[in-house]
Amino acid sequence: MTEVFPLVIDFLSRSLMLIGALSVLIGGIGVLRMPDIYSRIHAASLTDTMGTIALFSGLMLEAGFALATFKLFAIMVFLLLTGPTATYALANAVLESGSVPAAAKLSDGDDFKGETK
Amino acid sequence: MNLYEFLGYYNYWVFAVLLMIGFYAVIAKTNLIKKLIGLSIFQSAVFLMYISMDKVEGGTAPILKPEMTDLIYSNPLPQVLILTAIVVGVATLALGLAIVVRINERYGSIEEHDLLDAD
Amino acid sequence: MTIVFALFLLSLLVITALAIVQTRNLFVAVMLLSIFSLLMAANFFVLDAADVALTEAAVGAGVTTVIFLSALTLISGTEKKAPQAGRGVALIVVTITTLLIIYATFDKPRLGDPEAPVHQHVAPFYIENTYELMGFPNVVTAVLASFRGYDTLGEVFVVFAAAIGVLFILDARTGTGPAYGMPEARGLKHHLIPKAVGGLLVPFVLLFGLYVQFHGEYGPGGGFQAGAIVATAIILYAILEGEKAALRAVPRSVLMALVVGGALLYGLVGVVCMLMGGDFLDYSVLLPDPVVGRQVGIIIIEAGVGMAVCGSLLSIFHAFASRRPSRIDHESV
Amino acid sequence: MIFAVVAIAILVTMVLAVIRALAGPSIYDRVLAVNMFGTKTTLLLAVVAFLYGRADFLDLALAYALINLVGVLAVLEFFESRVELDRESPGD
Repeated sequence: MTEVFPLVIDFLSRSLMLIGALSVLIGGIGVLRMPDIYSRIHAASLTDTMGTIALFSGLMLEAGFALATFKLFAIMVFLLLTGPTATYALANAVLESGSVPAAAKLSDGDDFKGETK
Repeated sequence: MNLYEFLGYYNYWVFAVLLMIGFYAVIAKTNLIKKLIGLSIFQSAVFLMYISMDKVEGGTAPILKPEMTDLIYSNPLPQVLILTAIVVGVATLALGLAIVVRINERYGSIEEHDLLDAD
Repeated sequence: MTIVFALFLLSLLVITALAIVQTRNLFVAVMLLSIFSLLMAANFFVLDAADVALTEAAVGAGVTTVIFLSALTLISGTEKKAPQAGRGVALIVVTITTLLIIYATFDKPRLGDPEAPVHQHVAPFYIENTYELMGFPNVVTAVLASFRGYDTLGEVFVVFAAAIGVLFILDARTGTGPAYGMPEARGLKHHLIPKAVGGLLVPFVLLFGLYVQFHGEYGPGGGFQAGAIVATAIILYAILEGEKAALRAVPRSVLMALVVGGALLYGLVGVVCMLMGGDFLDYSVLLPDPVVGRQVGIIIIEAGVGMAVCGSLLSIFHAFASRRPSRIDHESV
Repeated sequence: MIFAVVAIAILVTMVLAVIRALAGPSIYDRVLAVNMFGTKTTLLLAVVAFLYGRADFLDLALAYALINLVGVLAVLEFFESRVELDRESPGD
């Protein structure tokens, strides 16, 4: 049991870090490839949250119980607070500037109908 | 000269290119803010050269770990020079911006040729 | 691994710099400049300069962008089309000089060469003796505050002089001049979520600033970084609640006291050292135990540096941000 | 090894974000790219701290996590004040 435990932790932290790296990469591709600003914000913010949680959990498992773990946790919490706030403020500013989401143009009976970019 | 040694000069090439990009903005752009931005790129290039010089192969940042005796540390001296220069750089940049703001209030433009025409 | 980082980060640096120079929209240029600063900080960190990276992070991410933006509020945001004359000559000059400098770099020792002349002079002395003389591990802080204390004193006075210069040029000493009547409090009043989260963040940024100030002997940090971080916290407060609230929290008189007091504190420590029989800025005479004396001296002058930098950056920010854009009639000039 | 892989993934994402920042097209795309670039720098600094075996340098990533919001909020406030100014002096 005592020999298996570090191996399990190691495997867990590595797979978490890989998941984090993968979602970060997917977010980057999404920001580059998505057609309009709203879907780009969507791609960036979702993968940011997922990538941050996975990557920092992996790093925390790797660091063990130390001061570094506390710092990693603090960084994670602050990133999770500020990231969505920044994207919210940005999306709000885009909406106020009068740009219309592509999805809203397709559905009918919407408030946005009739306004075009 | 193998590839690794060749790439060891990459930092200095980037320094040269950045330096000259900043210099180009200073001499060829007529907008005063753009000149200031060029100046700060120029400054950053110098920072990059100093910090490139401090690196020692296989070294680590010069914050000592007395319990580990076999560590190599990078050179602290260029770091000290650049650390203070960054803060001084922002302060002097603000001084330049203040002068540009006053020029804009007096002449209504920050384009070099407009200013030369106005005088 | 350093080479891989360098290939990515430095190439991005060049691309970003080209885009900054090329764009006509000054606002876009300022935003790209903040990416440039992030890349620079990552580069510094990869090249083992943790303290410098922290300084670039503290200054470049917040203060520089904000000062540029508040100056742009007072100025037109786009660059006019310039006459083409002289551009070709400039391009030729720049290209030739670039090639010459690149040719000259082959005389330099390559990156990371331990035999390079720069590593032979005083650096080994600093690294070997810091722990013995100062009793703390951060060599950068030791060199900054003690071995090269004169140099840092000079830098602090340059920051001080620049802040005073900005205040005089913009006529912002008291904030009551004709250009400084604020019609109403600005700020992100009606954005609930940024205001709530940002307000939550301000005390943590302040706390982190104090941590960086007083942990600077043991990890990356010190007065310069801490001053910039604390200034960023107040700037964040000003963005969220408006200039007036920030000036109520930290009035101009306090900022002036910080700037002058910080610079004076640094100089005074040097004078006290002389009065107690040592050289200027030789802290070992301050207390019976020379090592503890040096530590106390370094803590005091780092506090002075932090105060001066924080006060200067905030005075500069207020001088720009609370100024009213006065658009004079172009024809009457 | 794993840290190197993660670091390279983050570096590639930084390249993609810079491409978006340069391509635009709207100013908001650039703000998004800058914000994303800031987050990626935080992640990169945290991973590199582990890669170099100096986990005590996480302070840097912490600094970015705290300070990054300031830039984005300043940009958005700048937009607002700009709109107000244009309303005040429509002839400009």
